Amino acid sequence: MVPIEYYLLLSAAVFCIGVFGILTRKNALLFLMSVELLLNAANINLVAFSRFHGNLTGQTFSLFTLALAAAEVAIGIGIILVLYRNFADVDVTKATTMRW
Amino acid sequence: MAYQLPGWAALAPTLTFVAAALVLFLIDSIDPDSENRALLAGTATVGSLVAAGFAAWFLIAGTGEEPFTLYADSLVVDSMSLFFAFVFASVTAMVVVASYDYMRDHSYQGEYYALVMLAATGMTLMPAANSLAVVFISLELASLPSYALVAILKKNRGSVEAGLKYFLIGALSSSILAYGISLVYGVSGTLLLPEIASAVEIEGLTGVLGIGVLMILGGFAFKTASVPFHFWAPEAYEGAPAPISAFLSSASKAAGFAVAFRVFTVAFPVEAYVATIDWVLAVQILAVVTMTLGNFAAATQDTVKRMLAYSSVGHAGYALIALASLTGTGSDQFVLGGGMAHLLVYGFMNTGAFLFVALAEYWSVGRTFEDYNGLAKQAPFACAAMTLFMFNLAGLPVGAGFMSKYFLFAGAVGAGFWWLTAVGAINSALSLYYYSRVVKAMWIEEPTQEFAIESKPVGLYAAIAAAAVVTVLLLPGFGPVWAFAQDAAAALV
Amino acid sequence: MTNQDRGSLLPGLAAVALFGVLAVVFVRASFGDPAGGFAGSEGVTASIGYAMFNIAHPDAIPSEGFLVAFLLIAVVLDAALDGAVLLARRDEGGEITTALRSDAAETDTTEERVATDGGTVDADSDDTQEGHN
Amino acid sequence: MAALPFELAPAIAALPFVSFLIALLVGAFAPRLLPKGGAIPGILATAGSLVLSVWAAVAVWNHPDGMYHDSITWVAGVGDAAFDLQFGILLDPLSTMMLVIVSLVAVLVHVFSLGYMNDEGETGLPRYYAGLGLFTASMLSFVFASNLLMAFMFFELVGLCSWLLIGFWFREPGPPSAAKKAFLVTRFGDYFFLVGVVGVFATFGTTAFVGSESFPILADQVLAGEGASVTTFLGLDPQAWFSVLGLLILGGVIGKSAQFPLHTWLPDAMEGPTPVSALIHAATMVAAGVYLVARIYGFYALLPQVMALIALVGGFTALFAATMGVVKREIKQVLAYSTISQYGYMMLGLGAGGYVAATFHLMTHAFFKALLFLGAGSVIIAMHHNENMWDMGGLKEKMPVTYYAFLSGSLALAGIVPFSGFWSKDEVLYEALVHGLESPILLAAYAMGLLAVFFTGFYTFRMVFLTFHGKPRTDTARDPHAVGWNVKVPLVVLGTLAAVAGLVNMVPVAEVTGIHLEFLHDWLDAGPEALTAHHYADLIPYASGEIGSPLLTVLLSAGVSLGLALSGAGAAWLLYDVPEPIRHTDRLGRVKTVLFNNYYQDEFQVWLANGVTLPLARVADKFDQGVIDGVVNGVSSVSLFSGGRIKRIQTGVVSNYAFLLTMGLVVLLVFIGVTGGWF
Repeated sequence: MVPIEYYLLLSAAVFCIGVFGILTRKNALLFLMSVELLLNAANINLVAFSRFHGNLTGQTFSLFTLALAAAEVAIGIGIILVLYRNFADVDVTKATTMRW
Repeated sequence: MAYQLPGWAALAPTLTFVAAALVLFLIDSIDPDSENRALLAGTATVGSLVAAGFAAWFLIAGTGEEPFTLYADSLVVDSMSLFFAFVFASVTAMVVVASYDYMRDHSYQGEYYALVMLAATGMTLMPAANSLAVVFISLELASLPSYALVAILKKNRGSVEAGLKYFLIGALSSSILAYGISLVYGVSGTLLLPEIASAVEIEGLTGVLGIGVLMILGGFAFKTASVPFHFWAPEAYEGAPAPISAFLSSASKAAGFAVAFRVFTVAFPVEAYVATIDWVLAVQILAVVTMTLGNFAAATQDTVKRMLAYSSVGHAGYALIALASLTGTGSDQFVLGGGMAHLLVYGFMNTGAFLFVALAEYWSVGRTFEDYNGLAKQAPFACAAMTLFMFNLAGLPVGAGFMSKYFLFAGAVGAGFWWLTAVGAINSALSLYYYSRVVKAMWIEEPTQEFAIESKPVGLYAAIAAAAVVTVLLLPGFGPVWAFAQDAAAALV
Repeated sequence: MTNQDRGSLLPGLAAVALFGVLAVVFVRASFGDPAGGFAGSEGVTASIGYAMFNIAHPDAIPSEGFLVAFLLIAVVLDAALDGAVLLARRDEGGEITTALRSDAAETDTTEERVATDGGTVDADSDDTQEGHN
Repeated sequence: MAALPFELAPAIAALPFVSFLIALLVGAFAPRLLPKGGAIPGILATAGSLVLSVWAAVAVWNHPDGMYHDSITWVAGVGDAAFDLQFGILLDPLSTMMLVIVSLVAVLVHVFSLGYMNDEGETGLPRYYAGLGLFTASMLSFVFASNLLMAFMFFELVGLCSWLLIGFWFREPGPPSAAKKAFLVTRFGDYFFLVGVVGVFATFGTTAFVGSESFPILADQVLAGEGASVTTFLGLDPQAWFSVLGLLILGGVIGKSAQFPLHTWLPDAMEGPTPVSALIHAATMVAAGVYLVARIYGFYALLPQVMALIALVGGFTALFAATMGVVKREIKQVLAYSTISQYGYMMLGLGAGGYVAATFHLMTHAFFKALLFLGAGSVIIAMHHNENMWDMGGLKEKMPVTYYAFLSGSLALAGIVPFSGFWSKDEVLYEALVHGLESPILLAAYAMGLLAVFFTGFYTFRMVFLTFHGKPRTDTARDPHAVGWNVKVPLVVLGTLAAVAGLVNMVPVAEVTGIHLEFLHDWLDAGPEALTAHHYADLIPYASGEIGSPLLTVLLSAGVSLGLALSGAGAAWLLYDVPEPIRHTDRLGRVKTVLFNNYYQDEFQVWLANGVTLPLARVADKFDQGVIDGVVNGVSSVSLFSGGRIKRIQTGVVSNYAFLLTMGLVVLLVFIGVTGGWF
């Protein structure tokens, strides 16, 4: 059986790749995809630990996390649409009318 | 003899909000182009007032004295969750009443009120959550409608930009929260808060658990707009429609604190964690940084709404003192109660202040301090109320803002964290500077422009008046507030 | 669309640093022995079903109840849908046109002013009264 | 069932509050119905307060307990760390005396305002009288507050009223900024006070002033090693922790009573209307700080280090401010620095263990300084609101009532026998001397206070001579505006009081003749046991010394201070009581010319004035304007500047936010991880 630490490292890697994407990409859609990575890193943990602890709490919760990710993307797409209509771009670094 | 209500009836405030949202959906789907603002705003107002009524009734009747646990322990209704339900419902009521005028020519009336109701549903569930699963989902339920509400002025660049930033930082923060939850689950094997406290084996897993705890703290810090998770707040509060700014900075922030209070006191008790995972220390750092950054940045703003936004960040720092002063001893109840009482009072005074900004936007007064010059000549009542809110936010003894801040500070000193109080007091001194700028502009300066104030909108005036009256009345009436806040805190420690 | 999608890679160092911290902690963590599979004769899928609806079944794999979470998710999806449609819908002159249309480079032809006044007005708007930023 | 005057005690504060409401509401909705812009309700209300205060004082005197104390619980304590918050009224000799002073000065200032504001055709009168009413109500409530928290709340409210009233002429540039400065500087002190109040609650569980459960009594018991223990913080022993609390409360006192280094707001506050200066910035609000120390004297008397600090601050402020008074041009500026200096004397008296002496000086000062401000107001009316003394001169003949009243106040201020200021200032200095003989710190404070007497005499009579003597130097001074009865009556009343109020406590005379003349001492000794003067005297941590015999000490002390006051006044007489006084401050480089041409009669005194006094005064003034004021302004600009830097991290680019957020999380993880030993 694969030791639990390997799953943890995998999830940490996925999480940090997601964070990397958020920090270095300007495209809002890529931002959304990176958020998906972040949530799925959590799901890896949940499923792995569910097996580790021998209860289904984690697995069931991971299903809810997936549903939430979908809901978040729905709202995100909506916001990106209005962003595009107002700024004619989906570059998240363009919208800087408010600062300081 | 007495008829025993079923257990789920204890969730009445939440259920009322859901029902109001469904009724609004129904109205909206029957007549999608409905211009009947009174019906929509009225439904939402009735919903929030009924919810507030339920919460108050349960509180007074002592429903929460023996905590109810419901649905396989995933929810708990006690005096603390009811106390906060009352806070959210009162703020929501003021916000929807004010929105009646603010959103007067706007499309999407039905959706607007429905989303407010749904966000309020999420908020009322947050302090009642007894499982990290429910914590996460109810937090999302409070957040997702808020993203849409912030961006609802779809042709206004500020509103859209605010929505974008709020959403992006929110998505990142909620992912961090989810990851933290997964790590805590990994160490403890359960998501139920009381069981986490008992099941955790610290041996060998301190680091994993510690990362989990701090990531959960980060998720809540986003909700409460605490540094460094606060970056969305100044923009979101500035860009959003002002009633939504009021809603977010008062109710949503209080919800974040409520859930943080419960999770950290129940699942991660201080005594067991102080040596290895000193989250109290982390919260102390956050509190000091948040207070200082919020107040210092607020002092240099040119626009009133953004000043209020930063001041709201500063106030998050004050409320964090309640969490930062926990020691696991007898003083916990006092300081937590102080934090809760402060959040209640803050709910009224801060909502009132943002609603005054809403009124100014309604009149197209402009947004800088200079634009407010001489406004008191045209609208003395509203300006008097705004003056009251400003002085209360600064902690002058003209309303309950003084009392609650005083009790919070007293609790921190009582717990031995006098230096947190000292930082808070210095920041309060600075805050007076920028609050008094508003007062000075309104009452003392000469007008620089002609105001085109044709009407005095009833809804906005009613909401502002309600906030002002309650803020003042809570000064003599602070006794009951304090008693309820102490009960609520006693439910946790 | 964006000409330059990639920003500076420098901020990515924060992600690397985060990975460093996580990896150090995870590698050094010593988990005990795993529980060794699931107890209970029902299948995983069936057990998840029981867990979602708080059904106590003697043979199910143990799990906490998720009925509240399930109901809440329903409300969340409802809210998300409502919010997404609200934002994506385009209305010109009161007529609601197709949501999620792809020709997003449109210019706003409506002269209708925004009723309320949320954020900073954009610089080239004709709103002269509020020149401050 | 308490006696009727006690039952009516809440009305003492409620009456001015009603006048505030009348001025505010009627003024806002039906200004025409308001007689004299709100002055009449204000006069009636404060007169009512005066009557009730006097009645309460008489009742306190006749009461077997010597006090009246009643309170209602406002927020009841819940839970383990329970404490109650109470609102209460405490009437004892000290508070009733203060009530009489405040309401008396308030009545007179209201009457005077008829002449100063109404007759001068000011606009916004309802706002003015509303401010005065609210101020009087808050001040009276502060005076009879029965616990520290209630006192703090009204302490804040009087600050708020001061802000409103200083900024009354908001259309000019000066007053709003002065108002803001006054508010912020006093608030800065008040936040220390707030922390102190919180600390007192956390330590003792009560903030009551009186009763067996009051915090001074508890502190006394703890230090004496009897009674219940209390919670202390910072790992300090009770003595040290109580000193910290005392210092925190002292922060509020120093701000409100304009002591060094938080005194800078008071001279600026002179931008307000002159009657406001008389009421708030001379007689009452500024006294709140000193009164507070006297109110909880039982607590301070336990803390020798804090007492010594109070004395030092007081002595230094007395000297520092007095030297600055010497170089001011505007009549109100001189009075402002003089006020700071005189409150320094009170602090010196309190710090030196002279409870009665300081209270005595508080009383006489309230009368003669209110008088001087009102007199200055009368002069300002006459001079068409020109305050520059160099434009005056020769007003003696034109306005004799003002002149003689002002002279009475000046003699009292300078401390010339037998005017009131002599007796009280002498007693303060005497207390500092006898205790200072055993304590070098107090002796230093005494020396500064003594030196300040000379400067006081000098600036006081410089002011009198420049204003009233010599030849008129401008056309306005040749033909001044007439003043009415409503200006003269308050001047006459206060002029009489300034002359005779000192007779209530003639300590030197009592020592010499053996006749019992210390009536104020008896009065302050009549209250409940724990609040009496001799109880405080028992607690005082100082030993007394004497020079030769007690009688000799008294006479020496009185003689030296009187001699210094007379020589200061004499120097002013030589330099300024001439038909065409010269700006000696501007001629420092030409001392010789001055010496040869004008003042060869008495080179020594002129040298003293020109060679020592004026340079010293100028240095002090420079220090105040440049350094102290600079620091106060600097703190605020540094805050604003760093605020301006801090907000720059909010770049507006959301990717940067995500970066900072991630970095914040990483730093937090590493920090907590290292402290928790995860790695």
